[in-house]
Amino acid sequence: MELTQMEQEMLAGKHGEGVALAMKVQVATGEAFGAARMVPITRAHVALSNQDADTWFAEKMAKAGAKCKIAPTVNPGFSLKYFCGHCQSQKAMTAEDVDMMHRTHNVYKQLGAVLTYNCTPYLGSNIPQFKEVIGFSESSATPYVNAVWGARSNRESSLSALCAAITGLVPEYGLLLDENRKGDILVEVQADMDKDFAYQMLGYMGKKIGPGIPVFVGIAKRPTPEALMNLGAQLNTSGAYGMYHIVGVTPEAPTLEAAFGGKEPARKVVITNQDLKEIRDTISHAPGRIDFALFGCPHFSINQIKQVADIVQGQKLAVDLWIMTSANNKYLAERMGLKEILNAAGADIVEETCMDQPCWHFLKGKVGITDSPKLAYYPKKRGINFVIRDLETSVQAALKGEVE
Amino acid sequence: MELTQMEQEMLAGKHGEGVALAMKVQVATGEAFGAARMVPITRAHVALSNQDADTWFAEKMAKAGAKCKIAPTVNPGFSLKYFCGHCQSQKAMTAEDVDMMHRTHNVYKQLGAVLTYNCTPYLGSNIPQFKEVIGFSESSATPYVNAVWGARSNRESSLSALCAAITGLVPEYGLLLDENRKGDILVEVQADMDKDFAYQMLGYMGKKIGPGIPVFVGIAKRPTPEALMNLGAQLNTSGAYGMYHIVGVTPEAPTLEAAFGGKEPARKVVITNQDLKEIRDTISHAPGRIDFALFGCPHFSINQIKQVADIVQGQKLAVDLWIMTSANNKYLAERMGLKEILNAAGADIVEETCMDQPCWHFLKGKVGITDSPKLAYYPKKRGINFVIRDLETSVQAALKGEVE
Amino acid sequence: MKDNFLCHKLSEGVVEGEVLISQDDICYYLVDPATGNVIESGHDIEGQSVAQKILVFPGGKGSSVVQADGLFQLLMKKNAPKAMVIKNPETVLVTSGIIMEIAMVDKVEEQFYSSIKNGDIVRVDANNGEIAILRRK
Amino acid sequence: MKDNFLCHKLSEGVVEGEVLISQDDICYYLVDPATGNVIESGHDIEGQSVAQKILVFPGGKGSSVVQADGLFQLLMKKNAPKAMVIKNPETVLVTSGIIMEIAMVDKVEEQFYSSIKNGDIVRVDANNGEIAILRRK
Ligand code: F3S
Ligand code: F3S
Repeated sequence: MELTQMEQEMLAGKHGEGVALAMKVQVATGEAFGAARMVPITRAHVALSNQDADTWFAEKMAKAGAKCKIAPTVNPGFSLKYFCGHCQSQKAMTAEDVDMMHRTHNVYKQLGAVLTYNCTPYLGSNIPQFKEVIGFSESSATPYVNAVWGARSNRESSLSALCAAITGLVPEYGLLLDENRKGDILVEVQADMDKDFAYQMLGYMGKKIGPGIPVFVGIAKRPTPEALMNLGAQLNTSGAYGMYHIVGVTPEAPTLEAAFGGKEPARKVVITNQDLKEIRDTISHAPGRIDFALFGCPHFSINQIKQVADIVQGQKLAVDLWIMTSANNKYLAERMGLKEILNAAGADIVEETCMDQPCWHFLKGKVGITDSPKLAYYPKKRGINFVIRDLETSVQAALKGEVE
Repeated sequence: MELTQMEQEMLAGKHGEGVALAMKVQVATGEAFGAARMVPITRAHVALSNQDADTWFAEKMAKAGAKCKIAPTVNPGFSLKYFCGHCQSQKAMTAEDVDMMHRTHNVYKQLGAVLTYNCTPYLGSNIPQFKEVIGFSESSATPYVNAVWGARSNRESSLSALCAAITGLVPEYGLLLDENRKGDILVEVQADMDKDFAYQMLGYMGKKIGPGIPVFVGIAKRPTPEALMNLGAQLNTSGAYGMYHIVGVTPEAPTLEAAFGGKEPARKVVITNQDLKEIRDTISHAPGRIDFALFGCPHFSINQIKQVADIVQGQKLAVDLWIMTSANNKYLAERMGLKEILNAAGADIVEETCMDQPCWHFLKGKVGITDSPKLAYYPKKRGINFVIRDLETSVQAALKGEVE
Repeated sequence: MKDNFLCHKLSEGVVEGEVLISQDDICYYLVDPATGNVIESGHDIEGQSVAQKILVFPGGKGSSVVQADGLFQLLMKKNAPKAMVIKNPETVLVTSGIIMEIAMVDKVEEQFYSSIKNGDIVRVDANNGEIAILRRK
Repeated sequence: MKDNFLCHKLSEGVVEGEVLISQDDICYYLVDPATGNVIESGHDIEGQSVAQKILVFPGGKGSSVVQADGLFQLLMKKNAPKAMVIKNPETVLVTSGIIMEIAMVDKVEEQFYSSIKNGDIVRVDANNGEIAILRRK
């Protein structure tokens, strides 16, 4: 890689040890991918996880004196305020769990991050412009910023995104270069994409779609932001995708030709209603009685919160129901009267919390219902199983305590 | 105009009086502009003003039973929470002023709006996709959503945007049609656009630029979101613009040819450093002693709040300094430790408040400093005058109590 | 001299009144509701009243909010113009006119502009797309 | 039979160890840190341990967060693979490897894949872009 004078100085430690460490990682990455140079970024999102690797690395950086040159937004850990008052959860958490969240908070504050604790920055707090070069981690975020906003980001890890925030640079390779943003796989969607939930299932077809950049055709109606959030989140649960095209919708795919950059598709895949139904049944726990409902992986939008409130209004839930979202959406829901409706039904809004956190350990051994395969995927490890259904069916199930 | 069966029924009152009234306004508007049909929208922003016309019309709608089909985000009035505790402001406000804000809040809640009370939805709470058809009011918002996001919105008034939110439709004319989005005026920017403030002044050149769609060339570096916010806000203070292009930056202007759609520019304008300096001196109050500083018209971003905090950190302000922003940015500033820094210096963050509201009447007869010509423009009427300088100079002036 | 001119309806209404011409765009917020006087400093009709006039001007300017509110305030005080004859229609001004039921037209025959002066009495029939000069000053 | 193969360095390191081949993409979060055993149900090496192996697989999958954390947990328990030989490098896996100092290569000569089986002992020299089969099972 060719480095500028300034970049060489950064690597050599003239701007502090933290910057040097970040540069070292980024130069090695650039060399692994054959990047010719480093380029400046104007935004970053760090998918902090409040888990060991991440906090270890952030503390290593902070100790080395690093400060973010580009203040990144960050993912959620769990809300100390919300969970430390709830005795079920409190009993299931260890002192280390609570301490870890404090450590995470303190180190990211010290590094100068924008402490959004939200995993859908691409819907609100951190939205790039067309062709803006950025460093985004968080699996649902990179496809969204690339495909929907037309920005340029590689699929950074939380660690490499933190390096980018610190140096203000990224190695130029992969999705930063126009020629690597063209489609590889033609995905003909014959399934009815009438609900946002259909995009959860479409996204979960990673095994059938295979590696490369998918180009979706056959999607007649512009998908909602929530549908596109679902698509990106699940694509990266079932595989690893930093980019896709939807012909006629995403800005780099006005036509099929533009999406493929004139190339022939390397592969063609057809997705039918049957495929979507089969994948749902494969990944879903068997229907029957449920113990709770959990939504918001990725974090629910205010529209989704309203959808749930509209369904439960004036009724009583048979089981607990939680919606994870940003602090701002919780605030808006309160002001708009939605929180009152939800609380009256026995549901609650949980701010700034990820489902893959120790605060949910109290659900161990239980069966929940959710609309998100990603939400269902990780907690298996902790012995929490989920029936997967569309949002409306899930909420109805929570009203009854069971699902067919 | 040709209306569908459904639209005719809406107009005829079959979906309630509120919908019928909204349709009547929209059809008349469509006919005034030669629209062929109505088209559905997927987002709306209502620039509620907490002023008579607006609240009168919203209440008229609510009384007629209207509900928003597309829940719009809304502009700020003033924060009852913030100002009703501050005796200076309280003394200057009348009971009617306070009552008006309650009325505004209640009617928009009843209509089903997303109560964001923020005038920069295009930076966070309500961001359209490329080519999404939407109904946005708020003068700084329409150029931003059209130019920067490549969405399709006419420059709605708060009243017509509310109609659009209620019907879920807009008449198709003007900027909704590709052929009307092409540039008219070539604006060659020879001035140094090195600070976000330069875009305030560039935007204020409306008289020189004249009516039409400006195409800016000569802007080398991608402007920040704050710069583009400034540009749009001031373009609509000095004139009426729903769209612009910046060649090489905005998505519909990859090249000069694309920006003009192959046409010749109807007019050419050159903007120099001298122009920007002259306009500043024309609109600015004479330098000297100042009584206060006020920022956030449009609402400040978290980055701008951080810029101010970085300047005042560890110092004491000679005069009051307020920053207007969203409740969410205030929350983030608090969590990030920026609010503490600002408060220690004697500055404060005011949430969900517009500068053109009665809560500021206590400043009557005083001279302030600000970075925004729009902020300075309207309060003249209330006998509040402003020196206009770039942000850093303004904050430094607030530290000293005067400006050269 | 020609007295009748074709034009295009923006907002319905049929009214008669006295002409007031402005070469500058207008922001109704900088018009005093109590008098109808333009208070924007440097405006070419600064100090003159738009109340009950047939206001002939290029178009609107200023934030969408204040434009509608300004017009509404004038209307409440009965100091709004009777009709607006404009050149550059845009949504903010036009929808405000429609909602507040003030006659408004554009696309007037070019000759109209050289035929009128302040104080002339004209009749604007937006519904039929006609302006007639009734009396010259 | 050929024993030496060219490859391309992703993350530096020179190590020897036993081959474990997976045809499926791997998410390290669904690998038990205490044993190195893959616990993802339906995965083609479910129940087998990646600990101290030269792990040959197509690429990573799963959220960027959990990929890095999973690998870190394995590393802390000394149950991480010694090296990763992959086909589809992506940033998440590669930067995790670099930061955690685990040797990683891609672009191995195609013949390599038909020459090896589970249990073979190989030497991965990422620095010089070489893999050698030292002992076949
Ligand atoms: S970060 Fe968000 S996307 Fe799911 S795994 Fe955690 S809630
Ligand atoms: S709405 Fe916002 S842009 Fe200024 S005039 Fe009010 S603060």
